[in-house]
Parts: sequence; C-alpha cells; structure tokens
Amino acid sequence: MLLVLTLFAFLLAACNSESGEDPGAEEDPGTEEQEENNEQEEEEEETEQEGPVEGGSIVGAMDTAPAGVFNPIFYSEAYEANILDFTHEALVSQNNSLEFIPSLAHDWEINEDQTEITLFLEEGVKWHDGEDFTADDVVFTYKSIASPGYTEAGGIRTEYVTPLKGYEAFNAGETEEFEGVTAVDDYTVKFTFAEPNVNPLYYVGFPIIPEHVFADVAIADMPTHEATLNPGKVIGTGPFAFTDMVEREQYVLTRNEDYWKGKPYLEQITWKVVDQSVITSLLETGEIDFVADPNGVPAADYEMVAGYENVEMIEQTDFGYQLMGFKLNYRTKEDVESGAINPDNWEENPDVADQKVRQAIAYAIDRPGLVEGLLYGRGSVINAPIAQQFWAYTEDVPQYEHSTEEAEALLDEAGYVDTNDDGFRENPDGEEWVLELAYPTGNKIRERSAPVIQENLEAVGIKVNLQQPKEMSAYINDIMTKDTNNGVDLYLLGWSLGSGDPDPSGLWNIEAAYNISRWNNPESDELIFKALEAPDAFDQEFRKKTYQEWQELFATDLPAVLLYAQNKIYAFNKRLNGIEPLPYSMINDPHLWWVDDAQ
Amino acid sequence: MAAIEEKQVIQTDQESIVKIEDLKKYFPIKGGILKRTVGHVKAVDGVTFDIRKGETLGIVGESGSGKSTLGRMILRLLEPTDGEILFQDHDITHLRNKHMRPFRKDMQIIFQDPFASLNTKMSVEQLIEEPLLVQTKLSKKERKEKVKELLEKVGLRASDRLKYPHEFSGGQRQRISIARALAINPKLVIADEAVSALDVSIQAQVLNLMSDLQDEFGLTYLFISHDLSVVKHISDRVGVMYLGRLAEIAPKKNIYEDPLHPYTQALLSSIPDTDVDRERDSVHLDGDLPSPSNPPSGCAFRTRCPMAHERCAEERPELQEVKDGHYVACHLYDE
Amino acid sequence: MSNEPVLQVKDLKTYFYLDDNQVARAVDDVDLTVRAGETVALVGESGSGKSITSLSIMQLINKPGKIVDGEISLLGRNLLDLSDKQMTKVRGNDVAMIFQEPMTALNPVYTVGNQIIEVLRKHKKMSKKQARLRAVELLKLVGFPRAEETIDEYPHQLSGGMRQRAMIAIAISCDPKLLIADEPTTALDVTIQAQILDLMSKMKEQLNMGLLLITHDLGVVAEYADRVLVMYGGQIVETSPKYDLFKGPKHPYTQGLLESLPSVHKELNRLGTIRGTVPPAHKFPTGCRFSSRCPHVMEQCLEKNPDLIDIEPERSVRCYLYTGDEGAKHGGDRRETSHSN
Amino acid sequence: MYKYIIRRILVFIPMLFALSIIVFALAKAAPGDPFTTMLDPNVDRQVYEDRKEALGLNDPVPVQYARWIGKAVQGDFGESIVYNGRPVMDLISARFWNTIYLGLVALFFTIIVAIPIGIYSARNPYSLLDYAATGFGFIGLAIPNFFFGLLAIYFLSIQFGWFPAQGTVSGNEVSGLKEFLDRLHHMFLPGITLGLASTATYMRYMRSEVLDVLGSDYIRTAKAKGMADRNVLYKHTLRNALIPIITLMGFEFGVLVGGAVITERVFNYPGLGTLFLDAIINRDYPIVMALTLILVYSY
Repeated sequence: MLLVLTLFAFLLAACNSESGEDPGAEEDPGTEEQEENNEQEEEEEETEQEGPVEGGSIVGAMDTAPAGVFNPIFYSEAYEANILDFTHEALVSQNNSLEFIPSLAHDWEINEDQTEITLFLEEGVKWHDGEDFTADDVVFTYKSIASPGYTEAGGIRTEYVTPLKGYEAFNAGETEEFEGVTAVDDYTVKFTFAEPNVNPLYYVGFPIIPEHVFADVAIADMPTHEATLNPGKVIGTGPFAFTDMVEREQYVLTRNEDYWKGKPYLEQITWKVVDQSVITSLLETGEIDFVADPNGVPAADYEMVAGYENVEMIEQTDFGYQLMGFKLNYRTKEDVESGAINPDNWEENPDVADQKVRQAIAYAIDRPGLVEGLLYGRGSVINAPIAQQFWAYTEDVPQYEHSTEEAEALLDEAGYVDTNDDGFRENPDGEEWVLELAYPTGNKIRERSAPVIQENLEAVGIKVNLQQPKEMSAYINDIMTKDTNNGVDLYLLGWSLGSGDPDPSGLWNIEAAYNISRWNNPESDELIFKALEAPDAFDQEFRKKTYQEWQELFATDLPAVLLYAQNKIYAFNKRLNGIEPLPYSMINDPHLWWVDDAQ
Repeated sequence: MAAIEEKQVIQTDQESIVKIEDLKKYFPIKGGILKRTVGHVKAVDGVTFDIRKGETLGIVGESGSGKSTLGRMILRLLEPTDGEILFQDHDITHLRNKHMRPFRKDMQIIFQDPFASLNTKMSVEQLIEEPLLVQTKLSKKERKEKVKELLEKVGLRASDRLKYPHEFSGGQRQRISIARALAINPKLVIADEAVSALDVSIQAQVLNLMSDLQDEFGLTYLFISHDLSVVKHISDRVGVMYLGRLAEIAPKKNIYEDPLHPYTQALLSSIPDTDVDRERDSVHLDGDLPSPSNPPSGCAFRTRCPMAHERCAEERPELQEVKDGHYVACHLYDE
Repeated sequence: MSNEPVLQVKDLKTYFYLDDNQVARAVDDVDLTVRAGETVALVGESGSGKSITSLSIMQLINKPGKIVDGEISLLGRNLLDLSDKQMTKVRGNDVAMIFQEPMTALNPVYTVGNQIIEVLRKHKKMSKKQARLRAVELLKLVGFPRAEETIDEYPHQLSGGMRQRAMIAIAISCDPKLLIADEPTTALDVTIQAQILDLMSKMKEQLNMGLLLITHDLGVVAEYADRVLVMYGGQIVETSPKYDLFKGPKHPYTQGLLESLPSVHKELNRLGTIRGTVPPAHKFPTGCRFSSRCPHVMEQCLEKNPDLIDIEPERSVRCYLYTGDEGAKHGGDRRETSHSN
Repeated sequence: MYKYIIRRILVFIPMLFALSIIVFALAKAAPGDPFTTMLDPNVDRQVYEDRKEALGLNDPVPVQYARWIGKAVQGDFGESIVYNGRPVMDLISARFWNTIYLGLVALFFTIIVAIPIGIYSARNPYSLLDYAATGFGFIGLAIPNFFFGLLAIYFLSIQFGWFPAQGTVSGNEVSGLKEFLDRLHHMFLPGITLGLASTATYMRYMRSEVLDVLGSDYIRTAKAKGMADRNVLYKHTLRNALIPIITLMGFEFGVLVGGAVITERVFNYPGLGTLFLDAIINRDYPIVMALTLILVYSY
C-alpha cells in the first residue's frame, strides 16, 4: 500500500512538472519580457473595465457529494452548507472581525440584563417563491427547532433554542406557545432568554425557513419532504435559489431576480462534485472556477495551483486546530456502560499525570517542523485552544518552543530517567515507561504526523508505541465512548470551531463529553463559567481577560498539546471578481460576484 | 500346460481369502428441481463369488460392466449399497475407518494410470515409504532398506529411489505402483486394468513381474481387465461380468475352451487373434450395451443375445453351478 | 477390384524441432504403398511414429513438427506440392481419416447431421436439402437404424461405438480413394470393436478404397489386414503380407512383439518380453534404432542403421541379420510387384 | 433452464437468510455507530444518544435483526440514518442503474477487446503481438483501478479533453438520444478503467480456451474433413471456446459491479459503489445491509 501511495505521489509530481513545463517549453528564451508586457496590458484591460457586469455563470467544486438535506434546521454537513449558504439567510451575520452585523434584521435592541433581544426585520424581502418574508417565519423556524420530535427526526440544532425561555415546556408538548420567540408585529420579532445571555446575537443568527412551505408538514416528515430535498422546492431568501441537480454530481443555483439586496450579477452557480485528485487539474483547464469549503486546495498542491496563471488563491487561518491529547483520566467501565461522565469516579492515568512530563512533551515536539514538513508551511503553531481570529485569543501563554534540552531537563526533574541504559527513560519507580499513541485513519496529514511525533519524543528518551491506526468510527469509540483504561495515553484529533462565540466549554469543561482528555481541573471550569456569567460577562473585555487566564491555565496544565492550525486555501479563476472572503467562509455576498467574460 | 493344471488342483483345496455375497452398488442419479434421486445406476447388482488364497481371479467385462466398482468395494474405497464382504472370514462390509485399518494392510490396489495414481511431488522413495510409515513400525533405516529391496524386486535400480515419477516411463511407473503396493506384504492385490495403458512389450514385462511376485510372496490377485487375452494369461479362474452382474465364473480352461454363457461366447469370438491359421468366427454381437441405469428386465444380456427366449425377459437367471466349479447365469442351463 | 496404387509415400521425413535445439526424427525415411481395395496395417507401439506418418499424409502436422522431405503421391499427385487451399480440397474428399477417440473427435456443439452435411456441402457442392438426404443415407449405411432421428442428435447422445460409426459416415461421405484409420477401435469395447472393424472392411470393399489401418493391436492386424508394415523408432522395420508375418516374423522387434502377446487361443506359461523401453524420438541410438533393446545386437548394429532390404518378394526387413547371402540375393531383385489377395 | 433457475432460487433463499445474519452480526460487531463520528461541540452528546435510542440502536442485536429482517422480507430495507431518514431503497434505486450501466460498458469493453486479441494470440502464439498482449495483460492486472483511472483522467480528459472526467451526465438540459450519447461519453473512462483488469484476464482465458480447442480432437477432425481455416476457426473453434467464456462472463458481471467501488470513487460516478463505501464509513447499517445482500445476489 505504501508503495502504491508513493507511486501515486510520484505520478502527481510528474504531472505537475509536466504541466509546469509545458508553457515554458514553448517559450522562446527572449520572449519573457514581452510576455510580462502582455500581462501588463491584460491587467490594464481589466482595469479599463468599469465595474461589475451582469450575466455569466460559474462552476464550483467540492470533493464529496452533499447528503442531500437542504434544510437549515436538518442539514448536518459542510457539503450541504455549500448550497444553503447561497439560498438561506439569518437575521444577523458576521463581518470580517466576527462582529454581528445586520442581515434580514436591519436593527435590534437588547435589554439591560440581556434577557431580551428585539429585532427589526427588513421589509420587502421575498422568498424564492414570491411570498413575503415576515416575523412569523422567524417564529416558525425557532418553534420547529424547539418542537417535540425535532431531535427524534434527526435535528441537532437545539443549542439555538435551549437557552430560550419556555423551551422545556414547549419541547415537552405542554404548551402550544413558545415564549422564547414571539412576533411583535410582521417585521418585529422578540427573543426572550431564560437567563441573562452573554452573546444573544449568536442565538438569533440561525437561518430562517419559510413558514408557508412547511406549516402543514409534521416535524418528523420535514427531513424527507420535497421542500427539503428537491431543487425548485427548496425555498429560501438568499441571492440564489436551488433550481436543479443531478444527484451526487451537480447542484445548480440560479439567481434570485428579486433579491432584496439587489439582483445578483451572476446568472448561475453550479456546484460539481469532483474527486479531490482531479480538482486542481480542472481548475487549471478552467472547467472549475472555484474551490472553497470544506477542504479547499490541499496544502501540498499550493505551489502548483499558485503556478496556474488563471487562478487566484486565498489563504487564511482555519477555525480549528489539530491536537495531541493526553488521556489524563479514564472513566470506569460502569460509567461507560451507563453513559455517565462523573469525574469523581475517574481513574488517573499515571503515565501522563505529571504536568512536567506533559510540558516536556510539548517542548519535545517540533511543531514548526510539522507545519513545514506536513503542511508545506501552510499553517501555524498555536498554543491555546481558541481560534486565532477571535478577540479572545491570546499569544500570552507558555509557548513551548521546540527544545530537546528543556524537555530533557523537565523529564529529569520529574524523575523520568533512563535507569537501565536502554536509551529510554523509565518512570520514577524505575519501571518501563511506554506511551501508547493512538490515531485515526482518514486525515493523511494527521496520519503522517504520528510517526514524526514518535520520533520527536524518542529523541528525548520517551518510548512511544504507535498503535495501529484505526478507522475514525472505531477510533472515536476507543478514545471517547469507551475511554476506560484501555491503554491509550496519547491521542490525535482535530477540531473545527464555530465562528459565533469563543466559548470553549463544549470541548474543555470537565463534564463535557468531548473533553476526551478527561481533564479534571476545577480551576478551568471556574474560569470557563466565569466568562459566561451575567452581568460581568456582558462586558467583552471581562470575558477576554477571563479567557486569557483560562488559556494560560490550559497551556500550563496542558491537557493537550496543540500541534498546528492548518490554513484554509481557497482558489478561484481570475475571471471571477467580487470575492471578499470572511474569516470562516469564502461565500460572502455572492450577489456581488461577477465575471469578466459575461455576455 | 501341465504346470497350470497342477496349480488349479492345489487351489481347490484352499480356503477363500475373500467372499462376497450378493454385493450391490447403486449410484443415485440426481434430477429435478430439488436434486432428488430419480433413479439408480446399478453398477454392481448382486454379485456373489469368492477369491481363494493364492489364486488369480480374473474379472473381465466391457466398460460399464461394474468390474472396477466391484474391486473398489472390496477394498472399501466405495461403500456397498447392499450385500456382504468377508475378508478372511471377517465381515468388513460396514467397518469404520479405524477398524478397517488392520485389513487395509492386507489389501492393495494397482490402478490403470500409473501417472495419475502417483503423487508427482513425492520421490519414489517417499512414495514407497509412505505405506510403510502408516502401517508398520519399521525404523527409518529399515524402511530405506526395504525400499531398495522392493525396487530391485520390481526390476528397478535401488538408485532410482531418489527420482520422481515423471522421470520414468509408463511401464516403470507401473513397477513403482507395484512396489508401493507390495511394500507392506499384502495378502490380496487388486489390479484394476493395471496393464491396459501399456504397450504390449512393456505389458508383457509387467505381467511376468506380477507372476513372479505372486510365486515369491504367495499373493492373491484379483485381476480386473477388459482384455480377455491378458486375463487368460494371468488368471486361474475367470469371472465374466455384464451390466453389473456375473454372467459366468469358472476355471480359466472352462471359460476359454468351453464357454457356456452366450455373452462369453460372443466376447471370445469378437477378439481378434494373431493365429492366422485359425478359422474366423464371423458371428459378432449386434447392438450397444444397454444403459446400466435402465437395464433390461430379466436377463440383462437378452437384448443382444442370439438365444434369447421369452423366459429371459421375465426372470433373472441366477448363477448356478453347471459343471464342477463352473457357474453360469443363463436360462439355457436350467435343470 | 483394381490393384493400382492409391497412395505412394517415399522417403517421408517428419521432424519435430524441440525447444532446446533438439530434433526428434519422429518419421524418418518411410516408404509405403496402399492400393485400391487393400488394407495395409501400420503397426507399432506408442512412439513408433505411426500416427505421425498418417498425419503427415493428411498434412495435419502442427508446429513444431514439419515434413522435411519425401513424396506423398495420392492418385499420382504429390500432395506436398499442393497449396494449403488445394490441400483442403483433398482432405475429406480424396482421402479421409478416422481417429482414435470417438468421444472427442466430434464437435460437441453441432449435431451429427450438421457435421456430415458440412463435408458434403464443401466437397460435393450439394444443396442443404440434398446433403441432408445423403447424410441420412450414409448414417443408414453405417448402421444407424433410426438415421432420420440420429441426424439431429448431438454427439453426447450417442455411445462410443455409435460415434465411431458417425465418424465413418463422415469419412466415406465423399467416396474417398483412401481411408486412414488411426487406432479406430482402441477406445472401444471388444464386442463393439468387432462391429466397427467389420463395418470398415465392408465399406472398403463397397467403395474399393485403400485402407491404411494404424494400430498397435496385432490381433486386429491378423484379422483385418492384407499387408503389414511394422514401425519402430520412426522407421519401417519390416514389411510383409500378413500371413507370412505372423507365421515367420523376421525382424527381432516383430518377433519380440509377437512373443510378448498373450493370446486367448494359445496357452503360454510365460510371455516373451523385449527388454527396456522405447527411447524418445530425440534420443534414438546411433546405428540401428532397435539396437538398445535387441537380443541379437551386433557390433555393426551400433554403428550404422541398416537399410530396409527385400528378403523375399513382398517382404523386406531392416536388420543386419538378413544382409548375408540370403539378404543380398533377395535384395538384388527387388521390384514393385503387384499384390493380389 | 427454468428448472435450474428455480432450483438456484430455492437454494438461494436460505443462503441469503444465513448470510443476512452474518452480515448483520458483522456490521454490528464493528466498533462505533452512525453517531460516533458526529463530533460537534455545539451539539449536546445527549442528542445523539436520544437518536440512537429512537432508532433502536441500543436494543440487543437479535432484536434489531428481527426488526430488520421482518421489514426486509416485505421489501422494506428501512431508512438511512446518515441521509436523515431517506428510504434505503430510494437511495439504492437512484444509483442502481448507474452501476449496472457502468458494469455493462465495462463488460462490453472487455468483450470487444479481450476476445479478438485472445483469438489472435491463440492463433499466433509467441508472436510479437501475443507477447504484447501478455505484457498488457500483466499490466492490466497489476495496475490498481484508481491508478489507471487517474492516468485515464489525466491524459484522455484533462490533457486531450476527449472525455469528461467526472460524473454521469453533463447536466439536465439534454434528453433523448443526446442524453444517451452524453451518458455514454461519460461512461467511457470509468468503463474502460473498470473493465481493464477483466479485459486482461479474459484475454488470457480466451487465448488458452482457443488454444485448447485448437488442440482438440474435433478440430483435427474438421481439418481432416477439408474444412478451410476460416471455417475451422469461426464455426468449430469459437463456438466451443466461447461457451466457458460466456459462462464466466455471467459471473464477471457480478465481480464488476462489486469492483466498481474504487472506480466509481475516482470518477465520482454516483453508483452503488460510492454509496456502499460511504455507508460503511458512516456505519449506515441499513444501507450496508441492503447493499451487501444485493451485491451477493449479483454474484
């Protein structure tokens, strides 16, 4: 298998060099300058064109077909989001600084104790089928998510409604009215929270679905309803409507002539599903105009794609990171069976229990090396588990710059020394000390990082056993669901983070299911909850300070070593203009996209 | 001539080594949707005879007469459908493998195709040693000695033992088969068309070898062949089979000089002979062998028999002793 | 009955060029003559070259075999001068052949009739209807009682003997002048063998064909042949009218062969044998090819292969035992004499 | 023939039944469930637990099997978990014909390439072209499907632009004959990719079958009858040589459909293969079960 992969890589390399050389080969040695002139002329021509032109169509590529649920309240994956981002809108959206900005709501008011937010909706907004968009649609959307049977039908977005007032009663079916969301009038809607909320705008930012389409559809039938599945039937307010598809192959979006922000320039945007290995070639031939989320252009292909004359690239930091976690504690078998997450019952894992050991490991791993070697430099080393784009992120934490000396010193200090001269350190009791590193298959870069980490750690005398990589499902089962004392000390995993709020509680509070390290540090919980507590937390500066404290605690106690944050690499054909990517998506105001060669 | 008669006299005094009683083997024919048995090929259909110690009993018959099936049943390579097999007065008809083992040692078989019946991956030494390993407690050295001795006995060189079957000619391979069969001093050797695939000059060598070995080791042969000349040459008594039944069994002399069954007569007249002075029988049998799955009623031979009469269709003739030691199954000799 | 030669083979050499540059001289200097209405038996053990001889006459030798020299005259025409296309007009028409294995010699996917009709249409240019009628006639002639039905049956529906009858029907369908039968009954039971040989004899008489009967069975030879050619090691070692051969075989090989044969009508205590085995065709001894097995081997036998010399009218033998005065005498007045039977 | 078919079916039912138990047990034995890999820190883990409970995934395996088989015998293979409750049969039937068509194209390609070359090789053994065909055969068997697929895409699609690289159809705009030709055009590359290995195999089969038949007694008979070479080849040889080949091809179709997984992936061809692969990765048991049974049946 390795051989085959190598061959494969070789082929790609061969193809690259060939396609790279082709134009060069035709070139006369003396014409380079001339070409530059030509380019300049072209650029001049471009600048001569006065602003955007209407018309034309473009093709985008994604490497996996969407599952096909084109309904914001039921979709679950990034591929479906690629369609929905064009077709549906929320009351608010975010700008480049991740601040909330008006969208379907042009203004809002928040009360003093942040329990109520009243939003004033745009008037004259029409659904794709011509009906008016009103506050009732907003209420309907949130009621649907809160309604009994929503999760049973496969919905997972309850986080948007659980903090709202009256959710429990409504969800239990005790009342027809949902206190949490009410229409004040046709164009005013009020959200009421059960408790003061530090970030209410986040909760009102859910895409809205049309009441008139789904009013008579039982929530259980919604996921398989034609208005969820079929082109022409999926109705939103967005600049483009989903009009046609060849399932699993192509998905056609046609412009919404009556779009409330103005008629989009492009007539049509077609998403094609194209195998990852072919995408870059098709970019070069111009068959594909852009590649965006979720995978973009692989880092390994960056240089090659950058060499395409017709392609422009955007590189920006991803909302996420890869980590190597320490299994600090294990659950008991009983707890695993009952599904309980009870820190009082946890068993400590002595192999990584010593903070100094964890710090030594952080020093030992050559993270810049990983970024260079595996990401071709298309990424960065981060030290705290909050996305760098957030106001809450800080660099002011222990950095653990790669240093075998520091690592060795810390290990010596902790009593982990090589007592039997086998080249590996024994634990303070003089027993053999082997760290078991588990990792999943799937993400090739992550797979390749495992042996590098092993090498880094063995360089400072830590014996690491690389476990056989498992397929994701089995792996997650091992480290998260059945995380008893099953011989895993270190694990590799990556997280993508939302752009709405920096709150890390879902991943790192003690009782969070996703706290896979089973990090049991009460100080951490204290800080995490302090940052969410009203009314102090209404002040972003207060939250920022608290999160910075927490990040420092995290980086010191180290439940996980953050390995790297990979860059997102988008690419698009130069004929496409008006691309203004957001930190979390390339799809921003697509009604303003236009092409040079429109008729 | 005289010598042969002498031998016959000796035999009549001798006890049987094998007795088979009304032995039957039916092979089911599967058919229809559920692969149910829709009929039977009566390969062997009630055969009774004995083989006497030290004699060679020849069994002749055309293809489909059941002669090979018979041989294999005696060795219990095939499970009899009905009847009884006594080997040295022990009923071995239904013995399970474990209990069969001591008897296996006493019976060996030589097949027609010496190439197909020898494992090509084994050297001659391994081939001959194998039965010694299974059936005797000889030491390794003793076994090697025995192999050399056997090879020389069957007319091969002791140095041949390290070669593989494909390095030998057909006749030599048949010699290897014989050596292998003799390795554990069997009492009974069943030769199933053992010389049929060989050229005449080689066939003669092997036949002579078999006679010599019989004298030397006091072997009993059941010699199954379609070739009447060969059977005549080597046998003391001869049984003639037709469609799974024994038509006639008698001392060789009787069979060849005074055949009683019309089938035996026809068979003998069909054989081309090298005696160019002898007068030709111009009477040859008509027609084909009927299918063993649907044999004619009564006497199986009646459809081709020039002497057939009404009774032959109605009643199956039983084997009866017509002269001393001469048995025939034909209504012509009733009463 | 005409006595003119139908087939005359002279100095036929068919060699096989093996992978390792060895040459197997499978047929080497074979002369033979078959006259109309005559049955000539070609006898020999496996590896003697008798089948290669017959296939050479048909020019059905496949690579790596090749006819390297000689002359094959059929009705005065040298077949070796014919083109491939001309040869297809001879095969099945002027000369027909029957093979050993009736089980496999017929194409399993076509009916018996189809396989006869095919020949008639090719050589006799008959219409389908004519050919079918003729095929039924032929099947009746070779002894199919239900010929009208048999014609539409497939080979697997017939017994071995019946298939060989069908093969005979195919062979005689175009009234060939020469019929070559290569071990036609070896695979058959004795009672069936007699039927088939009788049938072939009858057909030979009726059609006044020459019959070249290739067999290893001396009994068959004794009963059905007129003249006998004994082959050993790719060469003819003895030729003789049948009676003389069985009464007084000359060549030590023929003698050995006859002695090693068990007989139904004779009582032998012990069979005569020929020591050793037939050497493979690329390893024939220098000198006489039988020298490695011959009980009378002499010094000169090892040096040079003896020629086939006439010792009596109609009899010749390839052996130094007969090159003395007697041999010289007879050898001197050798000529092609007509044979009457 | 119909007897044979009925018998096959009768034998098949208990086999299928036994197989369904094995497949079900295996599917359940694999660690994880459809929700294991759904890791969204914004979604309470309890939501997934509730869904599992609702879908009955926490019931004892025999209970789950009984429920599944009870519906399956009525032709209801349940609903996909990952595709949010869409009926499995809908998902399968949408892709079923794509895979069948692809298999047919591959088979057609196999036939038109393998048989003539096989015949040529057999008639001219050890000729230059025979050696070339042997070489091609080895390469065809040795090259992994996805690798050949990528080569084909790179050269025939991207470099020369002769064939589309991905998908089954250009779009929904065309119809009728145009659509048919468009689909054929799209199926060309995946078809030859899928057919490559079997083409190589069948070339060798065909060669040895023809050689066998050419060496058989009845061919000698035909030649002895004076049949011309062409007649011997076309009438007497091919019919016999093709019988085993055609029998094998019947099975090959099942193999092709089964082998379509990788090819479909590379060409992003929406057939059963891609569906199967995705379903396995996502632990979408209802799809895995239904597809396994269908694939087994097609063998």
